[in-house]
Amino acid sequence: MFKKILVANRGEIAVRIMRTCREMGIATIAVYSEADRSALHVQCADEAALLGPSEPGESYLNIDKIIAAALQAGAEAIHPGYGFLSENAQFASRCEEEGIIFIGPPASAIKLLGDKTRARAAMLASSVPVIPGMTQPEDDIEKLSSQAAAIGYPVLIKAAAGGGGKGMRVVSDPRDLQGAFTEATSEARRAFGEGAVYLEKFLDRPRHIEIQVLVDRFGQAVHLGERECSIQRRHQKIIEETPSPALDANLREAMGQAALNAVRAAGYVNAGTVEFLLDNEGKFYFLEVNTRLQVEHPITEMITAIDLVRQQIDIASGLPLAFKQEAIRFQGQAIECRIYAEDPETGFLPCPGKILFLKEPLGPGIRVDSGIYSGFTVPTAYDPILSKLIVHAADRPQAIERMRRALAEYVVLGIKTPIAFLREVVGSEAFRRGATHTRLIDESFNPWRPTAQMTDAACIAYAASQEMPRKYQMGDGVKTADHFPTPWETLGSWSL
Amino acid sequence: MFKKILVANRGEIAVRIMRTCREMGIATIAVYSEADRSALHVQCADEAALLGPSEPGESYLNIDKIIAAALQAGAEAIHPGYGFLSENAQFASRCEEEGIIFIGPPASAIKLLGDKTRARAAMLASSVPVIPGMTQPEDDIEKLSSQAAAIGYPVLIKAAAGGGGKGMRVVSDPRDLQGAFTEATSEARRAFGEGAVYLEKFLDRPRHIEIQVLVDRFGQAVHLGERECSIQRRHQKIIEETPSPALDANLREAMGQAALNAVRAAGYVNAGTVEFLLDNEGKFYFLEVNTRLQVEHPITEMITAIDLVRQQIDIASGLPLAFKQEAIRFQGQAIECRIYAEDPETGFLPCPGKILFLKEPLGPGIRVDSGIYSGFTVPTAYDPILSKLIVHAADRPQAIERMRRALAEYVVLGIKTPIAFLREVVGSEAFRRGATHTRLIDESFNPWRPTAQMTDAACIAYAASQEMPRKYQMGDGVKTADHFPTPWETLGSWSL
Amino acid sequence: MEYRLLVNHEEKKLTLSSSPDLKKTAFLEGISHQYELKSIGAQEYLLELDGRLIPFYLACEDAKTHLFIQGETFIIEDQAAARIIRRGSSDDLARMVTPPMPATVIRVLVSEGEQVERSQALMVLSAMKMETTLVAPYHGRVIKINAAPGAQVMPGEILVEIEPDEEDQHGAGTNL
Amino acid sequence: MEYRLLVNHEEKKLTLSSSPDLKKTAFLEGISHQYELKSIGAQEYLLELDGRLIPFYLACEDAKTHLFIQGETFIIEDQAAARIIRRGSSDDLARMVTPPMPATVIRVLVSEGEQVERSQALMVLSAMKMETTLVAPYHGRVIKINAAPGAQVMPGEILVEIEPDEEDQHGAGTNL
Repeated sequence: MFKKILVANRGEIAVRIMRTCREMGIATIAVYSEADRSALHVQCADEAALLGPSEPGESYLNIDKIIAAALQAGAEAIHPGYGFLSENAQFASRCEEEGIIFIGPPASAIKLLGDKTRARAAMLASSVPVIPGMTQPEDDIEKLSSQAAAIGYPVLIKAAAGGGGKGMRVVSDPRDLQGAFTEATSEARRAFGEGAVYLEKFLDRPRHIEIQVLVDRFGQAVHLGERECSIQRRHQKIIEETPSPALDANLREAMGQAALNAVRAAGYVNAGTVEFLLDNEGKFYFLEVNTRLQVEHPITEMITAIDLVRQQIDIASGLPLAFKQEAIRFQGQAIECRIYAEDPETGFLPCPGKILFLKEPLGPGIRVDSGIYSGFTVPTAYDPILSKLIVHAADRPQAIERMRRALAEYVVLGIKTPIAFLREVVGSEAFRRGATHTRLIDESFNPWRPTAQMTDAACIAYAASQEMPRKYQMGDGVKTADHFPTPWETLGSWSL
Repeated sequence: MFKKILVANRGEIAVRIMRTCREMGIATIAVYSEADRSALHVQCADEAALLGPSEPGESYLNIDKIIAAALQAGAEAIHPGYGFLSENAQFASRCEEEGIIFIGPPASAIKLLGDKTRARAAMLASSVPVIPGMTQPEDDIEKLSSQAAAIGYPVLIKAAAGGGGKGMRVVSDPRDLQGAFTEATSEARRAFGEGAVYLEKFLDRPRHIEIQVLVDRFGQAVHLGERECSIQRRHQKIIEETPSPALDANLREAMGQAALNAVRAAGYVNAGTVEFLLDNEGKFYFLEVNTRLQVEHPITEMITAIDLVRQQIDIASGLPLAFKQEAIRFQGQAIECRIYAEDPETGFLPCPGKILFLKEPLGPGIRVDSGIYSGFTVPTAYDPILSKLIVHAADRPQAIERMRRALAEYVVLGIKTPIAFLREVVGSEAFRRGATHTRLIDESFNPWRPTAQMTDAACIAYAASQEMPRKYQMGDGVKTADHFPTPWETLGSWSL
Repeated sequence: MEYRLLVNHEEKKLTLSSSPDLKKTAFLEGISHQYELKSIGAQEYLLELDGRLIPFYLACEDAKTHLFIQGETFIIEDQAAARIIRRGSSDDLARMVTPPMPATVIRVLVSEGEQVERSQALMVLSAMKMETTLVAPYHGRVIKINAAPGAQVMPGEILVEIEPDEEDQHGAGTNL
Repeated sequence: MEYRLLVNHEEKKLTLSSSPDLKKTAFLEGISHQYELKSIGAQEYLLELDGRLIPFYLACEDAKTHLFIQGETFIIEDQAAARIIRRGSSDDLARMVTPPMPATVIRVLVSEGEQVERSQALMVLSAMKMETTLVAPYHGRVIKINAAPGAQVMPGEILVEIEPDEEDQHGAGTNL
């Protein structure tokens, strides 16, 4: 087993990885940028190396600097976390060249799965269902029409050169195909200079379901069930849960097997996540493989009691998987809410700043993976994730109430967070029914304003706190300058 | 379901019960003594009623006052927690008379199980194994000798009028019986004025194993596996775990069935715990039934994902059990450490006082059930339990390392706690082997001194903090009077 | 005392009755509420409002107070001038007649209604065995004296309320 | 600076090199350690000791400091007299020549070696546009002056160190 690991990441995920390292008796090296000198992940490590300025290219994305730090400190392995260099094949290769173990899949698998066309071809060759569609553009309306019939309506016309929704049309009725084709072609030509289009199956309000897999170096592979990640804003997940209310044991097994086929097709090793879209008829389609630890991995840990970071490290160090598929059991329901520094009242714009007060929820079935502390200033340079709140309970209704209780206990003052927003979404009738899809927030919670049932109580609370005699206000707590005015504040009317 | 519950307890267990009530949408009423005006359980409730002075008899043990508070606030039910009135049959009867539901077993079952002789007789009648022994004193050495042979050596001679170890002798060899009998009789006569003795089977370093059961009003009963509670100091548990390293599936099932027989024999309803002693040959003996929620109930919740407080409330409200025995599964390993305000260096003497700083562990597999906060003064009048730290992991070695990591993250300044002591016990070779028994701490960790590997670092840390320029010392945190002297501190040399 | 607050940009007016012996009452939009307040920590409080217990948490930043109560967060701006001592608002503070440390009142040198000059002595206090003098921060008229000789006074308590003259209005509200 | 500490009743002596530009060094029982210290919060610090990062937590109660470091808790008593400002020890504090607020030194009125009387003016500071004077807390001899005109000084910094006369020894150590 490794003696020392460098964690090439920051924030909550770096802290979380270091916790498992500590439990495994492995020393950790943090890396940090100038903006992160006081960050929590630096406090949790055994050693720390400054990479450079806050810009990711000068710090957390700088391969040379990270490799140099690892060599300098004598790290045997690097855990990349998620984001930053975690899916960078060049970084994985470089680690290999330098004799450092990259805790993740081989560079070849990252490369293959990062190329969407090659990945799609590999999946097709391994009988993993992919979204039906054409692989070449077509301008003959007759050929398009027969392709559309083969794919099955509704279909989506997409610009080959496209992006951003330009040249895109949903066609539900064969009679509308001609008109939509003409519009899409001309729109694409105006936007991209060329009008070529192709067809893909259109999925209406699909669910986003992903399967966690573990593959060791000896070809043994298991799946750890699904995660339902359909609740998204700005195309980014914000609430995840497992099991998914949309899966039964049969569908879970079918998707699990498809996920194992997908990673086997790519020569994958270590922890990975196979993402699928699931339509409302129970058909699922391969989307992509995330060749790293997912943000939402804790919900799988809650219902399986398996520590995924420990598995990653064990696999990277060459150990075989210690359990077989049939030993993996799922107990209860887990939900995760991501706590971002962002404002749900302004379309989730990031709001970094200083955390003036922090109190995290505690008690039965609660887990907090946090990268912040009271007094920490959230830097502007990085992803605004602050922490993740995860709950575990016997069943979905209990997990929902537990999440709502925990969110109500979670106090973050000084910056905007979506805590109150999440409480409302989790308590909504649609979420309770399990009727979640990727457009739920856009359709039902945007724009959003807090209900503010406590405004009057807040006014009285504020005013009462101002009237409290200073000597009582000290309570049992630390005496602060708020209570005991410093000479700066009080000497004004003194005769000196 | 109830709309409002009074929680007739304080500290961490009152807080923990209120959390589940909140998740169930049930309003809570806290009761508190004058010593607990600022206690955490008061802050967690929807309403609070002052009972009276700090003495338990004037507050938490005062049936009239608690009943009056419940009636006044319109509580439909009372949860007694553990300790205080939780096993008081008179209190349960009184609730019944006043039309308030007591969340626990019927008064008759509390009464029966609280009377050790009647309980033993009931167990014998239901084929629950009890510690073999005589029920009447005997002064004829011949009869004693044949009784000893029937019980099986080693036997324990006990004074009928006894207590405190007086008149007690362990006899392993039949040839020593006569001499031991003479000694014990005369010692008992000197101590208690009468020399009558009887015999009981002697268990050498037994394990303390208990089985959690749930029984609904319709006679359905399930067991939720065992808890191993062998690590004790001052005859009180301090570390508990489940599963027990001493049980296999067969023994678990046998003990589970015995536990269900035991509670059925007593006409039991609601959550209860059947305590057994387990000898080193795998034989188990009924000890007693705890007719309430146990301190260590969270470890069962961790491995079953079942909320025991929710089950208690559901059963008390008349709901049938929602699951059968075969649906209950045990996942992973859970360990609990009790954090007391006590000093392991002085034989665990209680050390109440003010908590100057508190930081609780977070992250994967950690649960903290706490009754304290930074600035809280732990009252002297009550049991010195502060909180419970519970961990859950895939297997026992991982749970041990997780507990050690979590204990190292747990910061309590201002009062003595056994945190460092617990870290050492959990990391000891005996604990890792699972070779735990009720005398482990007395034999191997008493007296105990901290290893203090960080003394030099502590000196440097202290001195460096004193040299830090004050303006830097403010960091990002709250400015406190430690940094910014108040006029009390600084005006001395001013010319005023 | 009267409060004019901006709560998440919405204006709210309320009045608290401040007699220490009576049950505390807040009047807000025509409704009266009974309340009690307990301080738990430096930033944590427990409010009992019409019989219901509500913990809340406060943090101040510049002129804004962030307040968390029952899962909701509010940003409160106090529209009344410098009612209380707040870190950083030294200009306002310099204009308040309040002791810089716990002290005992020795002599009161002015009476209600009296006109005072800036820097005129108002009250003599004793603290740490030293006598010290509170002076008027600006020209004005004494409208209220809140402490008599022998009283124990604390930082933050306004001991002498002075209505400033026209030309000396800055930073002084009706509550000074 | 030299420290004499009682750590869980065991006596420890150490010396920290305090020149701000050099690598910081601690000498303890014949061994020298490189260290850096960062303040994280009001009671939380991060120590880098010989290349290893060690967070620690402090709380003061009376003359004792409770310190938590890597799972171990220490109670530390500082044997040197009132080296630092500590809440509650007002007797000692009243005897230190330190500014009560951030200020600028205007004039130094004494020189090293000079004999001073109790209450004799030592230094004039400016803060909040007011001039204020630091005076000698007891009779004695000025052994060191730590600030020159123009210097920015902070509460807790000892600006003038005075060795007390025999009859005025109470509470004054060599470091005053």
